[in-house]
Amino acid sequence: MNRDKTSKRTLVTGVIGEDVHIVGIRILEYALGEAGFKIVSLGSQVSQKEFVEAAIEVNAGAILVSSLSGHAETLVPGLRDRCIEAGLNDILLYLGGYLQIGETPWEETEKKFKAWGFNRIYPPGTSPGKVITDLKEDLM
Amino acid sequence: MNRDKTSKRTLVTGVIGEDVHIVGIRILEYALGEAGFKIVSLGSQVSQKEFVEAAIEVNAGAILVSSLSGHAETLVPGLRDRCIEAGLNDILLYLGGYLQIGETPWEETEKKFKAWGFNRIYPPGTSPGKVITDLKEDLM
Amino acid sequence: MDLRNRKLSEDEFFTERQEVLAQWKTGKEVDLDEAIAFHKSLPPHKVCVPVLRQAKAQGESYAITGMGKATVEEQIELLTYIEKEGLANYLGTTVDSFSRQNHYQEAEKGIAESMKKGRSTLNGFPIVNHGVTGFRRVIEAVQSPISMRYGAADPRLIDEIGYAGGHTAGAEDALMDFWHHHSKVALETVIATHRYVHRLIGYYEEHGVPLCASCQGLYGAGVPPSLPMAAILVQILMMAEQGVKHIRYHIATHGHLPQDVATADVLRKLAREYYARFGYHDIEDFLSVSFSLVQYPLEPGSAFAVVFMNTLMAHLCGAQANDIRTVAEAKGIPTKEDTAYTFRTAKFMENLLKTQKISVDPHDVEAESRMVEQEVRCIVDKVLEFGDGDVVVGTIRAVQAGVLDNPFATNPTSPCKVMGIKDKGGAIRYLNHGNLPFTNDILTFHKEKIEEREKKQGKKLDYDTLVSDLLAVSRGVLVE
Amino acid sequence: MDLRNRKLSEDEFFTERQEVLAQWKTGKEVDLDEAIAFHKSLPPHKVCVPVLRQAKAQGESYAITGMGKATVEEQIELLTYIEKEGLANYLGTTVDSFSRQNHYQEAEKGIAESMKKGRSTLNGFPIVNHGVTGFRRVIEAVQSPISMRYGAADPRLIDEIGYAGGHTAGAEDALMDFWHHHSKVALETVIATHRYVHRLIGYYEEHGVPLCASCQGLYGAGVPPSLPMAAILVQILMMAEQGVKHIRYHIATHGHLPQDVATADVLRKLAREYYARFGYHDIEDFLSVSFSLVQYPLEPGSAFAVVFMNTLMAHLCGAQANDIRTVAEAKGIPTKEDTAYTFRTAKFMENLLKTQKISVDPHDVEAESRMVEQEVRCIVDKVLEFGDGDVVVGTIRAVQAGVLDNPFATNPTSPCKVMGIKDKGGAIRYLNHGNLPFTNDILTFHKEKIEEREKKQGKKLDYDTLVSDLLAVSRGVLVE
Ligand code: B12
Ligand code: B12
Repeated sequence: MNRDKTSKRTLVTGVIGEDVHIVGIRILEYALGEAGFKIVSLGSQVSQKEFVEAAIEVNAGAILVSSLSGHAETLVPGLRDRCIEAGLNDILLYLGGYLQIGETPWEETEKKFKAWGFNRIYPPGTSPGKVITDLKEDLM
Repeated sequence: MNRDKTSKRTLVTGVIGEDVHIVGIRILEYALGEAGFKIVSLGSQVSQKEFVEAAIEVNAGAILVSSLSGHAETLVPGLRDRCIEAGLNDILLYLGGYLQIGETPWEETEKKFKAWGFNRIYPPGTSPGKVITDLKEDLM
Repeated sequence: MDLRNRKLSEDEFFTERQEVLAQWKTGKEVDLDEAIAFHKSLPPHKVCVPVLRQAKAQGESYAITGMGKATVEEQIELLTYIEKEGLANYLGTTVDSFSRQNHYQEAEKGIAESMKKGRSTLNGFPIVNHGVTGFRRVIEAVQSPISMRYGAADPRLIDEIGYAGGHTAGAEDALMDFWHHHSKVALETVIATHRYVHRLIGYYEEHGVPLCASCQGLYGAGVPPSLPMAAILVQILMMAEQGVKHIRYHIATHGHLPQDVATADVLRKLAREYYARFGYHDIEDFLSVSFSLVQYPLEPGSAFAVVFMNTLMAHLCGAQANDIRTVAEAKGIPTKEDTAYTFRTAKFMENLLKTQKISVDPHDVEAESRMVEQEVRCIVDKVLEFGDGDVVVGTIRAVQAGVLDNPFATNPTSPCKVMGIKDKGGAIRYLNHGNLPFTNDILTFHKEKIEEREKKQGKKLDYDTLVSDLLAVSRGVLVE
Repeated sequence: MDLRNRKLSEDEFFTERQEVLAQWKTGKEVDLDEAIAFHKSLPPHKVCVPVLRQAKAQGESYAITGMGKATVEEQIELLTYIEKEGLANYLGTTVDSFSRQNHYQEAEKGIAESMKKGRSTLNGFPIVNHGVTGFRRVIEAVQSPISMRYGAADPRLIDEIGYAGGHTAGAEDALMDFWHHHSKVALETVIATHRYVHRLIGYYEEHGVPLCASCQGLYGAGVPPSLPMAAILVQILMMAEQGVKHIRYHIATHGHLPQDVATADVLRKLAREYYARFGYHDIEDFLSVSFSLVQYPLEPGSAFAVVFMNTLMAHLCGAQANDIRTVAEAKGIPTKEDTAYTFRTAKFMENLLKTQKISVDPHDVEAESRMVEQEVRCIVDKVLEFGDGDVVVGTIRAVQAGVLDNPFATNPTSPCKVMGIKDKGGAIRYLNHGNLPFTNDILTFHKEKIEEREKKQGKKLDYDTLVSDLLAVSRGVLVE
């Protein structure tokens, strides 16, 4: 696939699964928009299929998945494979929110979700500035 | 020594060492008095010597030592020996208050002070009723 | 669908009911006559209405919060612990989010997985899956009443089973559920399912069983009080029509005490006025208060400050329920220790406060009351105008038109044109009033208040400021 | 000893001083000129008076509490931790109890033992033993001002070294020290040593160094507010005479907010009146508030409620300092984490409160104010009468006569005839007024208030009730 700079700066955002927490991702969308990214917002309760379809349609550089309900462990595995199947070989996958129930050390959580093919994982309280910096670096 | 019932029910009370915390022992004195004991109150900042002298003078059944300053570890060892030296062979020694600095498990504290010759040890929050019951039992 | 504000006939109700109970296998356990008899056998200390009444009589507010585990055993352990160690007077069943979406199959998987792992992997108690018999074991194990907590586009089966099981209060709130709990369900559908559950409550009431419904209108982050208040007022008219007799209003406060107290005062006053206007004469109301659900503090020092503020607000607002998040709110689903610990703190704060006559500056409260009352009247009058006097029809049109609106709706059909922001004292004002039908006086007031903060901060207030408002409490301040 | 309320001449002061500095080897480190120069080199954020002024200007109250470890290293670790993690604006040095009794030899042993064990075995920081150079290392390591906290019959060397080291506030309170901190020292002696330290402060003031003295009068468990207030008023006249210019009044409150607020109001008012009457025109005053030191709660849930109440009281009383005990108070000497945690909570509570205009019912406050003012006037007038206008002479006689009295004095010469008890609302009243020179109106008021509680509880109030009053807060209630 031939991806120009503009499409690389297009991001698909959404909240996965049955999850309705919308405030965090709205704030990120705003900050990312201000920082010059083009945002394709899918809102909340988005399925893996919808994320992938939207990413193909707009030729996105990254998919930003939010999950706060505590069900991420069952909701996100398989997303990377779907992307590969759909030919989105080098798309970035970011994941953030409240990623599991109970008190697991952050390093473990990060390791687990990275193994499922996510490039970066963000905990609650993430500053939008950090995400912008990371995206700029990863999309260079 | 020939000790009749009345003298057995006479108690010497006081706060040991440099310690000025007086409220706890005053409350106990009151409750013990109500329960029929005769109280000889030495007040606060009482030395080992003063405790023993008073106990001899009134032929007391027990000495109730209070210590809240956190210095009990250095203030109470030796009191049992002084009593024995003075011929108070079977006098009861009770100790209560905040017995040491820092968070040691209560069992350890209790063991330590019992080894120094105290018959009973009481933590903060002790109900006067408990002390009355124990005294009645021990003085039978 | 005939969507006017009229009471469902028994026929309509019982016809719809067959379909509802068929949604999951436990539906057949529900026997209304048996359930009514069961409720009548409950001692008053296990029933929400008398317990809330007692709180009102004593000028006290009881801590409430979400509580939900995957299995009956875990749920019993949790609730009895909170009762004993947290000195709770009022308990709750938080329903897991699969059940809220009616995905009972997935909830079933969650129960199995939780049993296997020996720890709950669901974020709440799957009421439907455990059925009437499951919940009866819970209500039998405790000494306090239990209220349901959830948000669902279709709460019909949850309520059928929940109430038959022995819950004595619920959380059926159509606008809240439409805006925040689903992204793909039409408002008409949500109103219809809620009409059903309100009718269910009405049925219990007709048979002498007091159940307490509740209503918050919308989740309050970034929203000035007139909007949730209008959303509450239109809905309590719908509830009352179906026969609901006991309603707990819930207000999400922002920590600016004059505004918070004004919200409570005006809401109670206008509710009485609207009940009277539409001929509902025997509604008993209660109030609960919680800090608006913004980002909560991660570290416990500030988390306790939030419990403190919540309790103070509840006291000052005259609430019967102090709806708090535990000190672990920002960390994840709280442990039973977190909840007990938090409850105990709130209980003791309340003990220290309950007999004290403290109040917010009455002039400040009056100034806030005057504004919020005007704003609410503008909105509700417009809703009723839209519906030619019918509140259901009017509400549906008003939501479409953004006359009832919300900045952070999950449902994409919502205009989401309004946005609130704090003024320099921490009261929340309209930065953007979208299509709210406000008078110029109102708009000027909000503009001036926002300008005051702009002047203080030396910059235009914008979306960035809003972000800082949403994070303020988690940083231990009211406004930055 | 010439015990009249007159300023010590420089001669008298410097003569006595030689003897004071000879009490322990570190005495020779003290060089007043050098110390004055050092104070002048301190930035304002390390000086108590400007920091308290800032609190006053911003309507804020800063958390303060005791902080003391055996070694300089431990003390630095403790204070810097509390500054950073506890967001403290105001620090303290709590002096260990050997030093308070001038047993510097034993304190020296404690330091050695603490070094050997690697943990502090002293209950405070031995100021004298560490000397000026030791404390200078502490004040250099922090960013906030440091106040001394202790009670000592003879605080002269502690103060000489403490102030020369860089403390900018202290705790020289003769009546408090006489009643509560020693059992065998005569009041005359205590007043004389305190006259010396007040004169020392006056000397610094004359040389342009602002130091803040403090005064509480007596430890407040079981004591209605008029008694500590009278004890404060007589003492600030002694302080002012020696040249003290900045005084922090400390009130120990009981949690009945109208009474607590009235105490603060009346104290500020009467202090101004008495200063004026005796011609002290340039005293700047501050206020701190703490919950009266009764039994504190062992479990953290209720301990946080106490922090909350303390903070609310400080706010309502308009105090600059929120004198709190950590949530581990009932457990033992707090760890640095306990203190930081507690401070952070108080800080965030204060953040949420500081801009809010809340107040206690003004009629209730007025009723309490009227009573406490009358009571205090009766006592202080009598004291002055006893001394033919001289407050020192009068105080000594008044203490003997029980016109200034205390229920829980350590010193056995004290009559200890008064006893307070809570009324049904939690305000504290005289159960026994001993020899306090009250009018019949006052006595009737207290009697009626006590009868109200007796009626409510259906039994006579007695010593048993008093015990329950002393334990109430530890059980998370105001009054049982
Ligand atoms: C507001 C809220 C709600 C509102 C949401 C309304 C709305 N319109 O969004 C309502 C009331 C509806 C709600 C419902 C529920 N909630 Co909720 N909710 C919260 C709360 C209080 C605040 C969330 C919030 O808005 N924060 C503010 C924003 C700005 O922060 P954020 O979303 O975390 O986003 C930041 C970061 O996480 C990160 N981030 C987030 N996503 C992404 C994605 C990417 C790619 C990146 C880079 C970064 C990133 O960046 C953001 C900026 O810092 C939190 C607790 C808390 N945080 O204090 C609980 C919380 C998230 N909810 C929780 C739960 C469990 C629920 C429920 C299931 C109810 C229940 N059983 O208790 C239901 C969910 C129903 C469903 N179907 O999803 C739990 C989650 C537990 C867990 N995961 O372990 C929490 C933590 C509360 C708790 N302690 O129990 N909730
Ligand atoms: C009031 C108080 C003071 C007052 C005392 C005034 C007075 N007239 O008594 C003042 C302000 C003067 C004071 C001073 C100090 N105090 Co102080 N004080 C307290 C406080 C807040 C309450 C004590 C109290 O009166 N409790 C109420 C009574 C009813 O309870 P009680 O005394 O514990 O007695 C009960 C039991 O312990 C038991 N009991 C006690 N004695 C005995 C004896 C017997 C025989 C029996 C059977 C039972 C028994 O029965 C009683 C009834 O339940 C406690 C903390 C707390 N508890 O909340 C700290 C506390 C006791 N103080 C403490 C300290 C360190 C000090 C100081 C050294 C200052 C400092 N460096 O911080 C100085 C001591 C100076 C000195 N020379 O002694 C520490 C002790 C730490 C430790 N031991 O580990 C405590 C725990 C505070 C803390 N967390 O740091 N204090």
